[in-house]
Amino acid sequence: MINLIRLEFLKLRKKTRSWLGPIIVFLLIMIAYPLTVEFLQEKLEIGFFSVLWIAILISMMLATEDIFTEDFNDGFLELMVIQNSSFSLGVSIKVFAYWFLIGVPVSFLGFIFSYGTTGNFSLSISIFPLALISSYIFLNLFALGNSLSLNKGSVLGAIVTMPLALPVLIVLGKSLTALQLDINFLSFILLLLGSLSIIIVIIPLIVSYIIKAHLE
Amino acid sequence: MNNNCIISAENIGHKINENKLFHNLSFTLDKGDALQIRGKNGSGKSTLLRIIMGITSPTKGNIKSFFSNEVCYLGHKNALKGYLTLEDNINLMQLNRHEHLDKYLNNLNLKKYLDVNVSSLSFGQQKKLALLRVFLNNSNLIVLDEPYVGLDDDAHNKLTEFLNSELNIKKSLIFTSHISCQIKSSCLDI
Amino acid sequence: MFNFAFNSFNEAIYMNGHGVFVWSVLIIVILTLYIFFISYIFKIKKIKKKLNESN
Amino acid sequence: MIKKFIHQFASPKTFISKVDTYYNFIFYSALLIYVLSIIWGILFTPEDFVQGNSFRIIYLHVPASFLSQSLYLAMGICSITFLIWRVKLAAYLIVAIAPIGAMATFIALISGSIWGIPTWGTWWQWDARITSTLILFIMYLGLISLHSSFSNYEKADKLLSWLVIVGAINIPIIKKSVDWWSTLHQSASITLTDKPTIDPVMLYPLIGTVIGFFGLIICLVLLSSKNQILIREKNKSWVKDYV
Repeated sequence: MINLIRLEFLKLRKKTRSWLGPIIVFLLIMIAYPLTVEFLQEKLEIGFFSVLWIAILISMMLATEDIFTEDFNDGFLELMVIQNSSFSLGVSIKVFAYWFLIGVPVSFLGFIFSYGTTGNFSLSISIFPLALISSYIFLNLFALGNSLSLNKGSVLGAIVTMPLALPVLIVLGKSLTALQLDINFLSFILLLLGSLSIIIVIIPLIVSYIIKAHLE
Repeated sequence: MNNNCIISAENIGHKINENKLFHNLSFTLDKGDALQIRGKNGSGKSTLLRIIMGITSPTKGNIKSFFSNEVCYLGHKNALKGYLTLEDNINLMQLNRHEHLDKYLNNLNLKKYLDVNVSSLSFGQQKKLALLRVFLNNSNLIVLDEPYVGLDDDAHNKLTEFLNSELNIKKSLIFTSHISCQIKSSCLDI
Repeated sequence: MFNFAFNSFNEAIYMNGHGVFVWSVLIIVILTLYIFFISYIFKIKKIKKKLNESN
Repeated sequence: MIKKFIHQFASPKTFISKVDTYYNFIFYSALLIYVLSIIWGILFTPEDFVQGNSFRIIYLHVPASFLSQSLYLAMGICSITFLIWRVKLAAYLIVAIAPIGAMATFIALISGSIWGIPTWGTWWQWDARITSTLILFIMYLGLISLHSSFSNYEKADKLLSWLVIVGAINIPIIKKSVDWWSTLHQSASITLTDKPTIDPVMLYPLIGTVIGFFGLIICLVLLSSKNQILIREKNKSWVKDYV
């Protein structure tokens, strides 16, 4: 299994566009945001977190653009299916690799940008775990979308699975309010962690069924 | 049914969107036997291979397989990553610690390309690289889809020789090919 | 229970200024239902015709 | 056992012959009930003293929004049936229901927002129900576009039913979370959720319209699934006999 993770990283690391692209898009959105607020720079933090969550959502959507497509096109997925080892485990390892190379840096950048914008260190440091968990959830969901629309273009998959990601956005928005008012912030983290633990188990299973249906 | 049987198919048929590909196919494959599947373009040779490996399920009939470890499969898509070097691709196939790796790299004239990106290799060289998976296999059943396409005479002979030696040690082989070759095999026409 | 709610026909159309909303919704609902029914009946006819020709 | 039972009764052939037998009866009785209840509701019920005459939109809006959710539920049941027992008819039904569900959701959204103008003074509110209905609408559109993008129907059926199931799990979650979110941003306007206690005089025609609309939608589903069956099974011998 360690070997599988290593190989997945090897593949992803060499595909610079796949992992650097989403991070750059995230950076660009974060830079573009203050430019749109014109001269009222002191009111920057009002809409900042909404933009942050949406930027994470968009960059995760871009990250999963070809998560399975390439392996599907060159026949790698077929080999994975006929191997004896569990296919859904392979899927979850893949998603983990993507999260580690894209989700984690994006979350860290989110922390830096929120510290830069709000100047509130304790608030910004709490953004970090929220971003980590939510980016993992988004990656799982969009991986599902990508598997559904394999080789039909990534936009279709994104449209189809975007509604599934909306509850997470709502929870993120609400947890931020809880953070600012300093009330039971921890329960939101636990809620997100709970849903993440369910998603981590279920999504790779469903994705493996879907990919098998594709290969038929 | 004897113990030697690896795959037995009874009256299997397959159709896509009501288009019949083939129907009422029956065959058995024993250990140490080779089966060549012949047929016109679009007659469903590749689909039959996928049914044998269990990726696709037949729409009619049933197929039983009795092999224990995984299949060694090489299809039209050779599962190589163009943006990785040859060495990394061998890593990816998990063959990098194989004892005979060096021998076959020399044999197939691939040794000098180890640092080259696979996308800059020629088609035949890529095919040879993909065939490494076959040469270094450790499974009882080898399934090949058009293995001879794109190979030069040298590699062609080496592959035939290798497959014959595998059959001698009681491994089974299923392949599709247009050309007749020097492998002692029974034929299945679809 | 079955008393006509309005004094005159014009009043029923006008509905104290709310008529425009009620009637427009009614028209939209009827129109969409009508379009869907017609389109499906038409599609089935087309398929049957095509199948008949091929027979 | 169950599989055999389902397969026997869910063959497209028997389905179509049943549709042909009962279609006219369902259609005309549903149409009669619907038209009568609409006339009753719009012209013969007393005016609501809070909302005025615009409350009469309820007779058009409520059946549609009720159906928009039940149709999704029906699709979910069909997907499970398809994935477990491989009943082809269930797959045809999923594909047949999706556009009609989108239509019902569309009617619910449009009639709701037109109703909103006189009662709330705004045609859109990011209220829990409206938002989740909008998301439902988008999901229907996504399902339709997903299915239409595949040329291999059997593959498309499988993928579609997986998506329907995942979406079905998600719909209560969306509803719950949106509810939760809108309580924080509580607005002063009247929401759809706190209904005025409805008078029986207004309730009876409402029940009538729901039943009538339900019947009409069932007719649409029957037509659309008949269409789907004819497309998909056009090479079968029984279809040639039938036509």
